[in-house]
Amino acid sequence: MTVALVGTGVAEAVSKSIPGSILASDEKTVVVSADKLYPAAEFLKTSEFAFDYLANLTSADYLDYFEVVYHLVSLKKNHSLVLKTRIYGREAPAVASVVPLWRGAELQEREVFDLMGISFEGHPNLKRILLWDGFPGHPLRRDYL
Amino acid sequence: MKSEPEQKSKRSKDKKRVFGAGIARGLRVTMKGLLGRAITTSYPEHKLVVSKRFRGNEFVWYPARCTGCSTCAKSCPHGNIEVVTRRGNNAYEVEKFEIDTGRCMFCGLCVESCPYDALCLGRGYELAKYRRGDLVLEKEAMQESEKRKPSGYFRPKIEKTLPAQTLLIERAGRKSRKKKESVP
Amino acid sequence: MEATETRTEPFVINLGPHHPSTHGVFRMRVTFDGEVVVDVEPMFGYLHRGIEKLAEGRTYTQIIPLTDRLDYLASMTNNWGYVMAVEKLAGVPVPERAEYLRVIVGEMMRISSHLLATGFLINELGAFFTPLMYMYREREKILDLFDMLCGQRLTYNYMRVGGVSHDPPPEFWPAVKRFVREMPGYIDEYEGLVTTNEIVLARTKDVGVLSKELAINASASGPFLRATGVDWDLRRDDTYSIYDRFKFDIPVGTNGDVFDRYMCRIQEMRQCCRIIEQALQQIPRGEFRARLPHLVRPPAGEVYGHIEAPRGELGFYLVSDNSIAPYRFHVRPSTMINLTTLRDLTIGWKLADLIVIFGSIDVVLGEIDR
Amino acid sequence: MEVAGIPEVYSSRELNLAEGAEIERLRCTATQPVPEPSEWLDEGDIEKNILLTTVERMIHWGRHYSTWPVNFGLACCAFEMISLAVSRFDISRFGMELLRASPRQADLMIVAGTVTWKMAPAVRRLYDQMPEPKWVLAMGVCAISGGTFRESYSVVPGVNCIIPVDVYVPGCPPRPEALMYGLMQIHDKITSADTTKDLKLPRLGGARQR
Repeated sequence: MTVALVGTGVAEAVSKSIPGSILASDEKTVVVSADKLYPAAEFLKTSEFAFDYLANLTSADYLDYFEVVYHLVSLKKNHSLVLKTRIYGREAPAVASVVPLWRGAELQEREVFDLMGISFEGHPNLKRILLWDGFPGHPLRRDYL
Repeated sequence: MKSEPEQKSKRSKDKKRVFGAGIARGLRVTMKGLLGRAITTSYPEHKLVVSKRFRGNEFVWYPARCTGCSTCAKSCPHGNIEVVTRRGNNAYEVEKFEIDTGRCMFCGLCVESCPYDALCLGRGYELAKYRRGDLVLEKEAMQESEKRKPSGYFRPKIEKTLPAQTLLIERAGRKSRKKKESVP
Repeated sequence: MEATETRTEPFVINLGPHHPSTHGVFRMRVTFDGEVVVDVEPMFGYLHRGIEKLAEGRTYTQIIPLTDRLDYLASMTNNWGYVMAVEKLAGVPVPERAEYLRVIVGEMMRISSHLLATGFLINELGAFFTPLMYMYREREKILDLFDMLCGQRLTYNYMRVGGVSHDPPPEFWPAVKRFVREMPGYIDEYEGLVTTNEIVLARTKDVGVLSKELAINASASGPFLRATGVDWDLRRDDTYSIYDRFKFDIPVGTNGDVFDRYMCRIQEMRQCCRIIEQALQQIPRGEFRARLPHLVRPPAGEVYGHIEAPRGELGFYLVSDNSIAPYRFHVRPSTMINLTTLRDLTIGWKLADLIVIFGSIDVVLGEIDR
Repeated sequence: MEVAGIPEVYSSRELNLAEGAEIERLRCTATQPVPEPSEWLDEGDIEKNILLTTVERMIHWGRHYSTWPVNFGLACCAFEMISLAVSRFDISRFGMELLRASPRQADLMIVAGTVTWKMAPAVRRLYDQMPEPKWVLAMGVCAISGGTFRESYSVVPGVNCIIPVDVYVPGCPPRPEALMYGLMQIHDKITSADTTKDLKLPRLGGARQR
């Protein structure tokens, strides 16, 4: 059975290593600031948490901010964590890509870019995936149509 | 992968090869197929009996039971059912009851939600049409008739009266010991 | 490719979107050097139907038919994954009998899906349509049983939040028992015809090898991941439903090539039969659907529910704002993420191998594009 | 798509943009349903009976027993179509031996599944590539009207916006038998069609001027 790690405990460890990266944390999730996402993710992968498997990457639009959600799993230790980041501003939201850490993010980040309009800096091939070039807007945003 | 087939293939290599053994083996498979019971249904002549709960591509509607409450229209995932009612004496009269079977996905949620058992799915599936407009079912095209029978989907009373379904497993399965099976 | 001076000018071939070997409307833009693949660019979206957006405007019950159409070769497991996520979100208890029914139909769905996967794989190896005829024979039996259960052959809409929609009719049980009894014999038959076939071995052994590290890094899942030797199955490692009550093995490959993926699927089918047999013995009588209000209204919050679908980890990410429709509905598509490594698998192989490697990943476009 | 030493003719980016432009163009133009080719349905009995009797009947007889469908699976319905082609419901019995992979060898297009705008130019092109005379069967409600995905931003509201449809088979997906019934409707249509009209020849006997 995969153990869901308590977010507050992980957040402490992350903030010790990367000060000022944690925005919020509760029992299930850790929310890191968008500019510290990559180091925080790198820490989670390489430290004793050993999150080697990115199960799911998605995003949600809360009108005030966009949330990018990473569901991390460690196959070795069989535990999981929900990592989140928040991006404020609706014009050209951007966050660092985690493809160098987990290749599995490659297509999922492209999908988020296509449907939600969040660009990932450092992605090797960021372009539309499901819709065609020239499609107006990003359909999964709440204010689309 | 540690697999038996690999060992098997080694074994078969070790065996002394007999000329024509492969062909004989192949022919055995062919003969088995030839002599076994055919599973193909010759459709227009022999029709399979569909399931008792079959969700056919038509609807059966009982005007006497329908109160025009439009629960079906609300539960339809894409608003495909159009109900127009008029106030009659002491009850609503259904003026228009229309389902576009060219759009319906026959999920059965409308049938499930109907509180008066007034709407059933049909058992017919031979409903190909030459014109798009012919697929829209109106009141008259949905009432029960000799050709249009209701299905037992979410209607256990109707389900009991329907004939048993043709199962391929009984037709093409290997011979099994006849044994009384218990129903869990 | 030792003699570099004989290299031809590379050319680009569009495989798909209409191509019989791409399992639907998948498209690959492949660059060839002679017959050798130099570059592959998978392109999706030819079946993008906007299910995630549509779901935001529908109630929780009305989404169930939409999930049928995601991975249309494994509709039952899609239903299951979705209703499990909603149950987790709303805290709805599920009756025992419903859990057993879900396991039985879920495992039957897995058999049916793997049958098609292996059938098409061998089809693409060149055994045109004959193996598919065998595989379809058994698949039709399963579809018949599902038809009996819920009246449709492909899109079932069987599960509901808090149970299943129907109790099986009495004639369902002997048919399932008979199916489970006969199925291992049929699997032997396929193996006799295919597994030791020299052409199959030559075309699949050591073709399209995926390493363990890359598989984990690229978030591969399902038989595709297990064939590389990673022993990871959500049914055991993140037990959901009642899988902890059954004894079953998880077939794991060693090499990560096409043959291992094929063998993983074949052996998984045998394990499915074992699980169904145990479930048939243990299933209790009783309620099959919890009594719930007509409209499910989960409390505000979010949930990620995942199950082991035939093609890998199928996840549903739901955000609720305490209304009757989800605020955000996201599907983690298992096969799309498996396709991340398509480029690594195929470069250096020939066109014919590209088709086989692609077939061994076993994609379903409804799930990739959504 | 870069291979060292050889200049690219078109970049991936350019190709994608060109594809997007074509999709948008089709999306802007295909807004109204194409009327069904069904004028023959309204023909009177007398008009139908004045034919180039024997030859025409022979042609139709041959044609309707060798309608080859193009193997064109789009979504869920494709698997019911394959069910139709394999062991249990064998369409070889109707002389439809194989699902042809190439549209150039086929005369029937079974549109099995949801047509999205991204796929629409390909559907249109495949239809154009089929030799005359050709028939189109819309299988399943997604192909007929967009079905449950009709209100989606990326789905064509019915394949009849792009190509004329001869027979509509409702169902989601229809059973193989339902599809077979649709195919038989196509056969009926073929046998009662008017060859001379297809061939654009002056009619003999002067029964009717078009």
